[in-house]
Amino acid sequence: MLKKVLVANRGEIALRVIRACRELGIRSVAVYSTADADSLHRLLADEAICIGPAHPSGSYLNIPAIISAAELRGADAIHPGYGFLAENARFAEICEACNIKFIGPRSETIALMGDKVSARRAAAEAGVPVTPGSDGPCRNAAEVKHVGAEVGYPLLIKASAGGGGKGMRVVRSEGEVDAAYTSASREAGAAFGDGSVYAERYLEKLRHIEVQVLADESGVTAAFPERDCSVQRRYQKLLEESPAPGLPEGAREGMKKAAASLVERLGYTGAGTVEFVYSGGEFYFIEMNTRLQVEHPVTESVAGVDLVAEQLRVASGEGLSVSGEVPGRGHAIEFRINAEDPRRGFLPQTGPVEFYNPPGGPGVRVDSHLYAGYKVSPYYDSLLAKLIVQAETREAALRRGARALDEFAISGLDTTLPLHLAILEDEDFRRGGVYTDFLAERELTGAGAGLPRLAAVGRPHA
Amino acid sequence: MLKKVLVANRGEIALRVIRACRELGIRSVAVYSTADADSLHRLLADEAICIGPAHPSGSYLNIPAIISAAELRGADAIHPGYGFLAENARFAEICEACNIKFIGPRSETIALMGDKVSARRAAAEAGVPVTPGSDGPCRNAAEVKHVGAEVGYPLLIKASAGGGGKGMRVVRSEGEVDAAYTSASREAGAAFGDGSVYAERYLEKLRHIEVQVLADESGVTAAFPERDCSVQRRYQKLLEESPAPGLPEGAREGMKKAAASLVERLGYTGAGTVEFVYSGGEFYFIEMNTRLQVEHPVTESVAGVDLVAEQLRVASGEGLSVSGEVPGRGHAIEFRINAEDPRRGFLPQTGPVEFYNPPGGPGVRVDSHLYAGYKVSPYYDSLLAKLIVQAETREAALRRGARALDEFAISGLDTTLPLHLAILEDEDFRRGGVYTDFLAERELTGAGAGLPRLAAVGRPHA
Amino acid sequence: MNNGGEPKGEGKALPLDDVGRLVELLAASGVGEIRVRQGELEITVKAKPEATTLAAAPPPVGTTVEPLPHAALGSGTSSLEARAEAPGTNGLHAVRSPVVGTFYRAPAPGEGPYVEVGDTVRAGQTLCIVEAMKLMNEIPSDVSGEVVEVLAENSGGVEYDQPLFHIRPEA
Amino acid sequence: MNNGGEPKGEGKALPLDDVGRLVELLAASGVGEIRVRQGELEITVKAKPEATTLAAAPPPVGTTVEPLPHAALGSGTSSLEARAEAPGTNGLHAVRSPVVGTFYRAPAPGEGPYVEVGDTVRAGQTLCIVEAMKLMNEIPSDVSGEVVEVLAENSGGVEYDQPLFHIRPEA
Repeated sequence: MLKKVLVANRGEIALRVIRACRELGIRSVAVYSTADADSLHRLLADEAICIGPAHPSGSYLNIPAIISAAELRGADAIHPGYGFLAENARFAEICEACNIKFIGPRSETIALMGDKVSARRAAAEAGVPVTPGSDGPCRNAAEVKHVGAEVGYPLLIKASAGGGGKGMRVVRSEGEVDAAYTSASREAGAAFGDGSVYAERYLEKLRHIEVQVLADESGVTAAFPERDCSVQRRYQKLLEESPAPGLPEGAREGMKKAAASLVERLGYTGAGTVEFVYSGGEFYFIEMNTRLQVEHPVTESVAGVDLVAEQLRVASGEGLSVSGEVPGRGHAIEFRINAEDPRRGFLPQTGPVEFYNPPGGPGVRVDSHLYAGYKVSPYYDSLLAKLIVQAETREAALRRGARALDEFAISGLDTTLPLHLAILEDEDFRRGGVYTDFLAERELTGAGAGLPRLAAVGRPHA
Repeated sequence: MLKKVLVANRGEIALRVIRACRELGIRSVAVYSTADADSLHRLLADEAICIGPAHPSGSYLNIPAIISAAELRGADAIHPGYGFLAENARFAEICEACNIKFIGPRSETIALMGDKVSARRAAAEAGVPVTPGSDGPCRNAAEVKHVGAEVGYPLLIKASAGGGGKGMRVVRSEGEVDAAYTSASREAGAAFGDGSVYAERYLEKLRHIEVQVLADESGVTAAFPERDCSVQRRYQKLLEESPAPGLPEGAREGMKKAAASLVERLGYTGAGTVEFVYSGGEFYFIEMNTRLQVEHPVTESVAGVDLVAEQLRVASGEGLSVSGEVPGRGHAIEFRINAEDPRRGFLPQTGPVEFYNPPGGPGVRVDSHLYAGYKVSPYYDSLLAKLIVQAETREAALRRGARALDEFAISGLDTTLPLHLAILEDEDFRRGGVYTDFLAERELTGAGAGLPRLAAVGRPHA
Repeated sequence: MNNGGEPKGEGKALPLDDVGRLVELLAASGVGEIRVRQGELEITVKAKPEATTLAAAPPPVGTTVEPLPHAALGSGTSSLEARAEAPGTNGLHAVRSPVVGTFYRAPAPGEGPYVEVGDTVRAGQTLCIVEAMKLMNEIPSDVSGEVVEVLAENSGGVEYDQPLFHIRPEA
Repeated sequence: MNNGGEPKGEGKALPLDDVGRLVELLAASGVGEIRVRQGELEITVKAKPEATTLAAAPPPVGTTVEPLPHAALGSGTSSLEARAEAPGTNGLHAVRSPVVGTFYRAPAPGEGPYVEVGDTVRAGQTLCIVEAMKLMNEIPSDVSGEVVEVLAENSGGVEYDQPLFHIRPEA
């Protein structure tokens, strides 16, 4: 087993990794920026070291500082969490070169799956359905038109190096191709330093479904019950659940088998997620995330498996504790509580948390770095807490979610808590199987909708 | 389904019931004393009503005030929680007379099982092993000597109406009987208004094992994996786990079957617990608690069943969602966090909670009414929080428990948190199967033993 | 934002200009407190504590938790709200309900109320009935004086400790 | 981190310039309080409570939360502790490490240290090396003055922002 792991992250995910380390008897080293001196990840780790200033480029993204901290403290591995350096192939390579185990797949795998075009090709080679479209990058508008002639319009032009909707254009007819190609390529070049784009059929009413996988170094793999992450806002997931409501058994099975076959073909190690779109009864590969995801607790709740502990075991050269298709029990939902005001365009909120009351009781899990008095800083992402509820049925999980959100109080700043309560009251959502445009299509943020009762307590004059 | 339930309790158990009501769509009415005006149970219930002064005799034990509150608010049922009026047969009877559903068994059942002599008899009639001893009360010292001659010494003299060790005497030889009989009877009379006592064989190295049961009105019953509650201090449970470590399969099965047969014979309804002592490979009935118990979450965690929801369903005339021997998964442990200083004879602590950080992450459940700023009052019992951890194996649950205790911070007053960490470090406890004298026999309360790290944060000068 | 220490000055003029400059300095700088003492003179300038929003939030440690519960209620069902008003009703005494139950102003249906606003009552005189579990609890006044206001609604529910009447005690 | 103000004492007029300098110092430094007393003169300047680490600390409303974040460390690994000590080191300037790494006082093994206590250094002069990932980072002094103390151990690890030297700046 690993002896000492440096956690190259902050917030709730740093806590998550520190917890798993402690349960396995591994010493943990927290790194923190000067803005995070009072953060729980610093306080709860076995050791802590300040690596740079508040701005992430000088601290949580500062590769030399992190490697140097790992060497100083004698860490034999680094867990990157998610975000920051988690999918940075160069960072993984440097770790390997410095004889520090990077907790994740090999750097080549990260690089391969980080490029959308090569990832698509790898998926296709593993027999995983990909959206009909170009085989590789489209070098000019004419190649996009070829694709259009073959698979039909509307088309979606996407950046090879892309993510977050940048360098992405919907093209409804051949006449729109030239302008869209030029602007997408320019935007991709500006955002990622790589202007290459590719084209695929644009699917409209779609759901985002993904499969969590694990693999160890001896080639044993495991695929978990699928997660439905269709409730999004501008490609940012807000609520995830498992299993996906109302999905045909064949699609479920198909996605799990596809994910397992991709992982096997890649010689993957560690935890990863294979993401699909599901539309019109068919599923297609979108991308693979070669890291732990924010929503991993949903899977932990239904499967009863500690995914971070599995990551640590695999990184230690030990075998997985599960394999094949891991069964689930009941239904789990995760709510992301962000420091954003859903009534004002999700404007990020900062400042001190005054009253803090996380929910408790049966079937409730909270992963959060908050405490009363904690100051939410403007330097990092807005995720404050993840609330995960689990129950025997989806209906019971929805009720438990509403109950838990209702007693979740974070006063002093606006959060997505009321939005989640409004989502739970929405009829389409309750029925299950909403599309990714669910939030764009409705006004769930009206004043007074789903105000948690204790949050109101904290702000009596509001 | 019931429409509105009045919760005749306070603290974490009132919250527990309010949560279950909300998840089932039942309105909840909190009652509170003037000392509890700022308590979460008042704030989180759908309605709240002040029923009396701080002292429980005027509020939480004030039957007319509670019934009057239920009538005023139109509650169709009362959930008594545990303690206070939960095993008061007269209260149950008054509820029945007022056409308010008492959530628990019939008042006769409460009365029958509340008397230790009649409970023993009922158990024996159901074929449940009872400790060898007198058939009924011993009317004089001579009858105790008869029992001694029959079953051997040492003997235990116990109050029929007893509990909490009052009116209890160990007799090591016939010569000690006269004095012990007189003093036990006098003490029982003073404590319970009923001086009758009985005698049974005194078992020494014993474990406290209990079986949670459920029964609905149509006679369907369910028995859950046993709980081991041997870690006690002066008959107060401090830590409970399920399943009981190292128990022979035959004993497990035997206790579950015995519990089910008693419940069937009693025509029991609702939730209850059949308590046994386990000694020298044999188990014997001690008593039955005709209510929800503090440690019920241990069973909820291993069985995946919401016991309070089941109580509410049964009280609504619906059927149980489980039956027979309910299987468990993994291992669960509950730690009672009390406002008591284990280093000073468990001296109760009162005052405001300054910093409060309940643990989070996977496999962790917290049931508590605390928040930062909450004032612990001297009027009620010292239970502040219940921490329940669950994992696939006992070993993993122990590690998870240590991890969670370590991040549990309650500053401003002393608690049993460090004692629990010390228990988890004890070799005998780790091996499993300790006897009820476990805590009496060792010094786990020495300064510095198992100090949770964040609790230290809250008290920098300690 | 206030100054403290009223320095006696013994004939010397108060250095108000100095204090003013200190206050300006404080306000401009965002500093929390300035104190200057020279010989017998001491000047202290402190920033106003940012307590307003804080105190409204639940946790207040060891201090006025009062405002919290009221806001929580929303529904206006609590006696505490009325209690919070009390300090404003100068010199009035509140007679509170000693039990949970239903409030009746008259001894029986169809009869006139025990007391009306403007009546003078003696300590011990029955003001109303609060019925709990069919038991009619006569509630006496605990002071002598004039009935100024009836605070509960006839036939409505009252909580323990809820104010029922405001009485202006005899001088 | 430092105090300023050389209070004049005796004089009749209040030393407001000195106070002003203290306030500026306080605001710029992030220090919680400055108090100067000389003879009969005493000047105290405190930061607004919520501006310091205080507000970052857990809840205690209205009481001294100050020690909390520092105390949290226990292990003594943080630059914050050194920083907390700073207010005691009157008039001294701390040169801090801009990187995480290993602290070396000499350019190479076997050679003498760049500077010794008592040396006078110029701004820009190399004081030490902090090695990170085999890269030797020469750390220059950011002030001119006298080396008063070496705060880190040779060949030991240093954090970002950890004080390495105390320099008494030239007047």
